This record gives sequence, C-alpha cells and structure tokens, in this order.
Amino acid sequence: MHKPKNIFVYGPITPDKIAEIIAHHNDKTNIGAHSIFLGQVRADRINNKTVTAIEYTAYEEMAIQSAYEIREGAFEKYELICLHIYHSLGIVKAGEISLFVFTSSKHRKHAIDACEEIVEKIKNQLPVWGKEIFEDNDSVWKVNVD
Amino acid sequence: MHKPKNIFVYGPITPDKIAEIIAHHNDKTNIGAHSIFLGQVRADRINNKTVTAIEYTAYEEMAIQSAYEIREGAFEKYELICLHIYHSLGIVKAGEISLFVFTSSKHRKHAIDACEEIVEKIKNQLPVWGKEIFEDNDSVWKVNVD
Amino acid sequence: MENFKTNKLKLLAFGLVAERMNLSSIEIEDIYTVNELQEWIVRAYPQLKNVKYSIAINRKIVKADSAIPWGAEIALLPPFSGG
Amino acid sequence: MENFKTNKLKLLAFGLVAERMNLSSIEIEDIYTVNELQEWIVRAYPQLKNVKYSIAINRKIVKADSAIPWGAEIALLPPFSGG
Repeated sequence: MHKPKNIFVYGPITPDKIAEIIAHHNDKTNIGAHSIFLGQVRADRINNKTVTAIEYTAYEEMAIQSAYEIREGAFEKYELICLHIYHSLGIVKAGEISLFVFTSSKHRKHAIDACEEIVEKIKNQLPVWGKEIFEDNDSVWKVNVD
Repeated sequence: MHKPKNIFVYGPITPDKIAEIIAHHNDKTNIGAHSIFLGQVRADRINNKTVTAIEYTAYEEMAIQSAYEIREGAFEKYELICLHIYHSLGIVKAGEISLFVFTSSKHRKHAIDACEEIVEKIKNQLPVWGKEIFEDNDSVWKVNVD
Repeated sequence: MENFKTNKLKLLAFGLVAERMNLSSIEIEDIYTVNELQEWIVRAYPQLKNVKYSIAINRKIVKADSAIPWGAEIALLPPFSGG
Repeated sequence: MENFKTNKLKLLAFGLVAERMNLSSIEIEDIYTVNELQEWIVRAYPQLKNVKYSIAINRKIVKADSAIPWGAEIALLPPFSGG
C-alpha cells in the first residue's frame, strides 16, 4: 500500500516544520482529529553534569524498514487518514524537538490510540541511539526509561 | 494554584499559532514529551449537503470555569509541566482547526494520558455549541458522536 | 423594604434552545425551584417541547429538584458539541 | 569456482558497541551461525564483555541459534534509545 519512506531529518525538528505539516492537512476535509507526539531533549542532570544536547545515530536502513512496518501495522489496525513520523539524526540541543509523530483520523479515538502505540513502538523497535552530551563535552549513552 | 484563563479565540486556531506555542517551550528543558490534540472541522455530508464551516458559540463564563476545573484536575492527577487549551468561537471553515490541547511532561506517559482525558472532558463538559453550515447557508446543530 | 423587592433572574439560552426561543437572554421573576422553572418554560415556550437541554444555575448544572437562589443566573444548555 | 569463494560478511556496530570496538563497520569471513559469531566476538573484542546488544541479520533481529546466510549484513545493536 505505502512505500518505505525516510523518517530522518538532520538536526532538530523545528516548530515551523511542524506547522507546515499541520497546514498541509487543511485540504483533507474528511479529517476530524489529529494527534501529535513531540519528543523534546531534556537538560537532565546526570552525575552532577547537565545534558546540553543529544547526538542521535541510527542504523538507518533497518530503522526505515522498522518504521515502515510500524506504519503499515497502524494503518491496518486503526482507521487512519494520515500518518507522519520524523526522527532527528545528529545534534539536537536541550529544549529542541527530536521526534514527531502525527496521526489523523475522522474521529479522535483512532488518531489518539494509534499515535500512542506508534510512539511506544518507535522507542522499542527503532534502531536509534542517543548520546547525551554534557557542558564539558563528556558524554554518556542514553538509556530510555520512560 | 492557577487562575481561570480565557480559552477562546475568534476564528480558527492557525498552524502558526500552534508553532508559536510549541516554540515557547524551548526554554523549559525539564520537558521531555508534548502531547497535542487538534480538532479539525470536517466537510461532512449531511442529507446530501456538504458542511462548509462550523459556527461555534459558548456560554463563555461557564466554559472558562469548566476549563479551569479540568485544568486543575489534570495538574492534580498527572505530573504535568505545562497545559494549554484553546477553543475557537465564531466561524471555522472545513479543514481549519477549532480545538487545541497541549500537554507537556518529563516522561511521555503523563502528557499522553492527560491530553486524552482533557479532550474527553472538553467534549463532554464544556458548554460550547457548533452549528454546521452548508453551502446554501442552511445549517444544523452539531451532534458530537466521536 | 426587603420583602417587597422582586426576585429578578437572568435566563440565558444557547444553541438550539436559543434558536427555538428566538432569544439568548431574558429576565424572569419570582421563580424559586427548577420544577417551577420547568413548568413556566412549558407554558411560555411550547416550542421547546421536544428539545433536550440541561439547566445550569450560577454556572453549575443542577437537578430538577434544586432550589434557585435569589437573583440567580439560569442557563438552558442543549447537548454540548464543542471540539 | 563457487566452492572456493569466500563468504564475506559485513559487520556493523552502533552506539556503545561501536564506541567499544572503535569501529562502525568491518568485513568478516566464513561465519555461518550466530553462535559462531558470538564466539568470534568474545575472542576478538573482549572489551564487549559487559556490553548488552542484540544481533540483527539482514536488518532483522535474530536469536542465538540462527543461521547466518552467505554474504549477510550483520549488526550489533545496543539497547535502543531513540525518541
């Protein structure tokens, strides 16, 4: 039905890019609900040092395939009209956005449930790694706890 | 803790306004997750006529009080860092956005669960009415089914 | 003197109710319970017969046996359809 | 002739594994099962001893008893931390 699409963008996902994607759905007048998840880089304190950025790397070919499977699964399980997934690669500073999931459906339940499930799968199934970088350029590999 | 805030905006909630609100959280570096719900006006077919817009009216004073209670309840139940609610009044055309709910938390679960619950409460508890307007200017009072 | 003052109530109507009543606000007098209010509405606005609505007093939805405080703001609220 | 060709495999490393191996890609030869691969890694890269990772073959995560197809792309994947 759909083809694997690149989900990666270099650097942060900007609010302007998000606005552009939202605005793009203005002519899809069968949509009644959009659900959006945004992952933002936190300035966590780890061992008395503050995270200033995360550097993301990925096994891109596998991640794009995984994202494709997540996407196809979502379209099969939910009545979705649109679905967009973007993930950052490279440096994303604290306060900037590194993950964008956007689902659209006629009624809200499908968009909301699909978005939540997709975020969960992205965190668990996408071969992406974040390296938390501190003020002093020291770094530590991120561990997902949430 | 918080004061009742006006949630109403005249006309549609624009993608630019949404981008501006997202960008505004760039300096809140304890936030790791934002969950957003957008309600978009559908061009439904009703009795062989197409909805071109919804005109929203509200019992504003009661709605602002209800939104305040929904907001306080959400801050009590969930570990939220930020919460924004905007609802349109007046004419919103098909394809435009009439409801914006935005929740932010450290970890994703709180933001996602709170956003879903708040949207549900807004639909059920806020004294707001939509009148669906057709191409020929005939109209019908909207009935929420989703 | 207090006991000769009239109990003036503000009645607000919204959505389909306002459309059927052909008004969004009216002042009414000397009604002390929701039951009395409902009886008055049936007589004064028969066109609301098949229209569903809740009643709010001072911005809180109330039940049919509630009292209406002196000078209250009453609102007739058809099913909400925001969002 | 076919039976004299070497089975060349591409081994990719990511995240902490790549950091510890000090490389992100290496060509290895004549390994036919995940068990064999794991034994080879233990010998060649003792610095991975306490590092947790999954193994993907041709972009699918596999179990320890899986076979490795001729010419496969193998990847060592520490726990994911995207999002």
